[in-house]
Amino acid sequence: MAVDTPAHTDTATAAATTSTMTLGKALNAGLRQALDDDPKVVLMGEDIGKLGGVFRVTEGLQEDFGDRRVIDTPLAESGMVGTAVGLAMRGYRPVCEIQFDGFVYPAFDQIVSQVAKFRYRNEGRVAMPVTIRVPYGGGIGAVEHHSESPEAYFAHTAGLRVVTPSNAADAHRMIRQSIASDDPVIFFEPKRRYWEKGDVDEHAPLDDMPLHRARVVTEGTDITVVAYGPMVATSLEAAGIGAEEGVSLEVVDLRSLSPIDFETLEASVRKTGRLVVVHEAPVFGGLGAEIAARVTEQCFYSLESPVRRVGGFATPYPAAKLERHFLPDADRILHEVDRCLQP
Amino acid sequence: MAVDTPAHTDTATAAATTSTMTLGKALNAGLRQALDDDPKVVLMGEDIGKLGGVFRVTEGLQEDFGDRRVIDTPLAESGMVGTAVGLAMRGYRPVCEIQFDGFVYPAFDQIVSQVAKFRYRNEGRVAMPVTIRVPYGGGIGAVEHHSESPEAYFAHTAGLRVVTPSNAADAHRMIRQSIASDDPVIFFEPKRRYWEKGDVDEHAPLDDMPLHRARVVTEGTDITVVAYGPMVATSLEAAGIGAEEGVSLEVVDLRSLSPIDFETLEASVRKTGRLVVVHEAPVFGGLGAEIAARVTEQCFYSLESPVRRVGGFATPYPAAKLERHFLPDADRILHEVDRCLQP
Amino acid sequence: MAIAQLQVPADRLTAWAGYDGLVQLISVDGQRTVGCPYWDLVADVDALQLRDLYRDMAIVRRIDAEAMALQRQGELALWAPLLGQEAAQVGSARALRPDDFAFTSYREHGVAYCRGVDPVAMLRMWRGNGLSGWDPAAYNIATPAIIVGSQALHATGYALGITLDDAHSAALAYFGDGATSEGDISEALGFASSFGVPVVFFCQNNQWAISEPVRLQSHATIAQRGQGYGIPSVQVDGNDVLAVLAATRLALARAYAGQGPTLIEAVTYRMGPHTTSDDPTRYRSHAEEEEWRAKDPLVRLRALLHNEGLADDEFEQEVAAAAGDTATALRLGVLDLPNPASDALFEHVYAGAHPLLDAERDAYLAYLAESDEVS
Amino acid sequence: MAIAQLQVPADRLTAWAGYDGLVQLISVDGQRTVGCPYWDLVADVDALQLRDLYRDMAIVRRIDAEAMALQRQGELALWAPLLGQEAAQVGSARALRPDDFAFTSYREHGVAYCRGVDPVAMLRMWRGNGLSGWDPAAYNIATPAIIVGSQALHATGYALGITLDDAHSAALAYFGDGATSEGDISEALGFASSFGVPVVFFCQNNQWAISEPVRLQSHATIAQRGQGYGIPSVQVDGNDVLAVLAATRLALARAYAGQGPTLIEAVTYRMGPHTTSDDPTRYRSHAEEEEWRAKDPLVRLRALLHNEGLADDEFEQEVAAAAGDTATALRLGVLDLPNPASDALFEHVYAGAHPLLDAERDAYLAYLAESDEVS
Ligand SMILES: Cc1ncc(C[n+]2csc(CCOP(=O)(O)OP(=O)(O)O)c2C)c(N)n1
Ligand SMILES: Cc1ncc(C[n+]2csc(CCOP(=O)(O)OP(=O)(O)O)c2C)c(N)n1
Ligand SMILES: [Mg+2]
Ligand SMILES: [Mg+2]
Repeated sequence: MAVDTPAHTDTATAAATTSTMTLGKALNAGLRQALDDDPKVVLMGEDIGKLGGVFRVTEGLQEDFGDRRVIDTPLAESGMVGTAVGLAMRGYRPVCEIQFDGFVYPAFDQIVSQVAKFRYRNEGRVAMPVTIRVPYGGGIGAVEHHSESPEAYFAHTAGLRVVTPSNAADAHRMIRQSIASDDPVIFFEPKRRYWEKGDVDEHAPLDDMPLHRARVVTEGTDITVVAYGPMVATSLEAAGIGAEEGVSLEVVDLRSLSPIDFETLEASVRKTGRLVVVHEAPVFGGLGAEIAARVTEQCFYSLESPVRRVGGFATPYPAAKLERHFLPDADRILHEVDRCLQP
Repeated sequence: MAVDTPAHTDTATAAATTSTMTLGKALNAGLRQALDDDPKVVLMGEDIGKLGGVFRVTEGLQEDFGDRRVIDTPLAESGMVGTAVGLAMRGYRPVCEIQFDGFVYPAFDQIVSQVAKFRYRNEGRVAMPVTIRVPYGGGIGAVEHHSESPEAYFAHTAGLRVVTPSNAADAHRMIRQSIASDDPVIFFEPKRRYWEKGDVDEHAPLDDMPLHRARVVTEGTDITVVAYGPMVATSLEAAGIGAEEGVSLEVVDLRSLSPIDFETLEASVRKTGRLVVVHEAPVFGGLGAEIAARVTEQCFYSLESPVRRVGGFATPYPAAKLERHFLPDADRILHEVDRCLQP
Repeated sequence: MAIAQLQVPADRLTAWAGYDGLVQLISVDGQRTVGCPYWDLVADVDALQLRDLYRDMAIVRRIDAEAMALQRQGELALWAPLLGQEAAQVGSARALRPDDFAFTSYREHGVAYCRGVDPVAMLRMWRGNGLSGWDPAAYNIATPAIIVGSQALHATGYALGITLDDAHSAALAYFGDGATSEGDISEALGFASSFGVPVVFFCQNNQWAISEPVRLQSHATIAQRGQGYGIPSVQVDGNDVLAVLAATRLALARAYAGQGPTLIEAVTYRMGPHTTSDDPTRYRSHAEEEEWRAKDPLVRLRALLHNEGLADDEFEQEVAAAAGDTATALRLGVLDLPNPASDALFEHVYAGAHPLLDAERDAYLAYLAESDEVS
Repeated sequence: MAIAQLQVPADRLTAWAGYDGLVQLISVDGQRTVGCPYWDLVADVDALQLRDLYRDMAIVRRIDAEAMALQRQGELALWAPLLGQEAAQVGSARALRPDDFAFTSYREHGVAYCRGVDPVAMLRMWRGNGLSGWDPAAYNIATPAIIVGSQALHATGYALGITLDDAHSAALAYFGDGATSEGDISEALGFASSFGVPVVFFCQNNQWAISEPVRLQSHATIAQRGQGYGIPSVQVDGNDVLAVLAATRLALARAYAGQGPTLIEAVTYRMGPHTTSDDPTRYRSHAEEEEWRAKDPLVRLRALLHNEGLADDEFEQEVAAAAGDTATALRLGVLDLPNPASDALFEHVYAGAHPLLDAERDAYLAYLAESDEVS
């Protein structure tokens, strides 16, 4: 491993301004800031160095921080995550990039049996501050294994935190919070939103919005629609159409999938009396089931109709020309909204 | 690989009698019958040959069928399952044994990305009749990774069937049905029930009870308790105590976890108006969420109280001396039953 | 256009001991090399067959170029070009008999071509019309594996099936240099070695795994890796079609004879980008690309043919015409591929009945019909 | 009781080329071998130190025997005995410096002992009182890995951290012969080779992985496996404590000097069952067990000490007493281990706040309190 002299970027002196950037660039800036803030942060992944990752999320970082901070690993996901575990034991804060959602499974054992369980096994004596970044979801016309939504597997795994931003500002804040967390975080990036722009205040304090908090994105009165990651924009689109048609949707962006901020969500449902859950993953056994089950249990007597779920079907992710049928869109969301409103 | 001349056991001439055997022995007899019935059936696993598996489920089978039918594999679960995929492509029906639940994760990629998706990818041109046997669940005082209940991961994976017997007769029938199925089946064996006895009719026709059907084990009127695998016995115990206390529990044994026989379950809930779901896996994101969500959606106006779930906590499986707190028992089930009845 | 099968004599097999040098039969300037102990394995390859090999390689290159063009024109979502790897793919695939079975990754269009797969069927997946394009059993080649390394285990299992059938054929597993880092490749080598099954591991070391050079994966050669499992392993010049054919024939003959697995490292170069989404200028030098351009496998075989007076203008025109016809048919066929019907989404998930999926399909199709009425 | 560290001269390191033979310094009958080029690496081991090594091995064997007894008496749920592997474990662990870090599987009680872990802490996990027993950072040894092979990657990552710290220490990864089939071991070898990090892979080839003989895992030696990754690898007599010490010292010296990973295959034998749940008579012969009993590592070292007049009755009594004291303390300590409180179930899942888990804990503890009132 060659030693590069890292050219630290000086963010501290920059003025605290808000700038517009894509979600992908916001992640890049957040990673840069994390590398700047803590010398123990190292990035690891396939093709994250010179190439800057296949989505360019790590673009320029190896050049600026050197190949001891931004490390291209051999092509092996279990190897990458298992190595990150050892780095964490040595006091580092590794941030792994899994190239696409479908390639996280070779690392499943190291994630589920090691990353998630290390602290518990060692009764708090060993911390596992590992962040695993996973671009996920469909809608980009990709070949097989490039459009998976595996979040339910990880949310069901105790010991992990699972989060996903839906916009640039959250991407920037949440990636830094995840890296700073002493718990392992599976950080799902909504790949089809990488190019969507938003305002980011790079110097906003980290603690103004805790990592596990959900956010009401649009207030509404008739029904709550809860979504996360790529489906937040789709739900907002549905809310827009709904508004034109005289239906008032309250959209909640979950942000954290484990733990889930049921406080915020249930407050919304108690107000609207109805809930639709949206995600890309297959409905059967998906995270929507947990949301529906728990909200129903807690808000049983406030619910005016059963919680409905919109999501993928009980099929593998299909070929690109079929994905528009698989993926929830505003119409399908509104269809379920209608069913809730006129049961 | 040495060639043994297989000493076929002649079951065809035996009289159709019912005999009492343990669940483990019933699996052994079912595997034996499958090996007898179809020369394309091969068993693969770690230590399944001379040792007969660590639970002795394959005891005597290598001796009788030879080491070309009952194959000890190198110590690698991804290798075992990936090799089974290739065998299936060559026309075989491999039956893999994963030694303990916690060792299925190294094979997760081959299961989720290959076994589950092969047929779909190839548009029905390739069948994947692979059965993967996984002893699962806790209650045996084991060390870490030996008491996991990972069924929700697989149930959320389209392309797989997931089943689990709760008694000897089902074990015998369902293992043969799973092997005969042209779909891949994840076959979860309730390891702490291996030694429980039941009546098995080894010559019962296979089609009298389809693999995906749930079964009402005890009829009741006040509330439905749905469970599967190891928790069926626990639920029956609760029903017994309930009966003494004047509460009538209807216990449903799910048997198939993907697909789920909601027809049978919903019929029961429509009758009782209440439902408690029981499993060992952590409640959060567990299969109970899907059951609660769907039953609520379908039976919203028949439900007199919200569906309640009893299961493990959002912790890794704990040390042996703590597992009695983690595992649902009859008391915890009855506690939730009470909460449903007196909301 | 299959290359006839040479019967490798039994003593030739037992003489196998892994060859230490790089197997090269045609030098970079198109001369036959002397002294390499693999010549006997291609002694039967006459002028006609050499020309067949050249034609295959030229057509395969043309298919690749047409696919690149189709992608650039927006007719394919993505393409992984094989440019530069024609000799490795044609030389190995032409060594196969019909009852052998090939398992490939996403770049082995040349192998699929040699197995008889219609190029239109190959492009179907890349156009997004399906997740694959052909019936594996019809051509004895699996559809592409995208999870890097996964297919080597499938090949090993298939080979185990061959052994259990007491058959005399082989499985051929293709994978890249990057793939050698994945645990699945190691487990495949281990299982194959342990079971002694008839599988040939054919690694196209094209120097790059996207942006990662092969030295990042390991400090030893890939052939050495195989030896670590007790698997006879050899390095061949992957841009030399005869060397590849010879080494593959020997490996297959070992497999047929029950002598277990072999590993072949074909040293070649990915002359194009990783896929149409890639930009190699970010990570490799023009000089390196030029260095390998000089070793172009087609140029080399053409030079041999010319040096030996086996190719004239007429032949070249014939080949160009054949390649052109293939490309035209490919373009027409691809543009003509029927879009999948919406209910195809729900087909072939399960062989048996599945009430949940049926209900989902019915509900969705009803919803679609309803929306159609509305709109 | 740490063995003093020999400074391995730099030219000794560059002279490393992997030793072809089996490194053996003490013959089975307790004589020093001649001609093995590893003697210089233990030239400093004097009578006192030889006796220290013997004492370590005897105590470790006694700990193991006591644990077996405790399990048979129902005081432990399970135990994985190390019987027969004392030389491999003590010889390697005594080569470590305090700032090196060991990663083990479930059988390396001898390693944990040498790192200073209290035997009572070792047995805590096997009694079911916790999932582990000590603070890894306090002794620089991780708690046991039960997922076969997983720990080799952790060691490699830790070694990468050493490199990033510009430190001069090493990680030592212990694993078994069976583990070599797992993809994780291969990936660890690959990453270590690629990164050139200071990790020593120490494989105890004890001939068996539960019921599977080592030949089922591979047809080559495990040392050969390492060479396939370009990692210098050596086979040592794992029942010869000096050979193990010498080879580990050399490997560590390479690591400290920035020369990257080394693999050591210690050829030894699991004289007992896989665990207390196992019945080896089902799969291996008495004759085989007898054959290896003759190579018992303790008997061998004792023979050397006697042959060289380094041990007398007094010494043996001292060792027996020390072992006995350790066993007594162990038994008392184990029986005295406090049972975990019910709320320990919910501790240490997360470092930060977790509302769901808090709610679950509160509800469960309330339920427990309620049930207590009722009953
Ligand atoms: C398990 C997995 N991880 C990552 C990827 C993403 N990926 C696709 S191709 C590739 C590089 C493969 O390199 P190599 O094996 O050398 O084959 P080549 O592309 O050169 O033919 C990577 C990293 C993948 N498809 N599967
Ligand atoms: C991933 C995984 N698969 C299977 C097991 C079950 N298992 C525990 S120990 C063992 C054998 C290990 O053999 P080896 O590596 O030689 O170590 P030894 O027990 O001989 O010390 C097996 C199969 C496991 N613990 N982890
Ligand atoms: Mg490559
Ligand atoms: Mg062993």
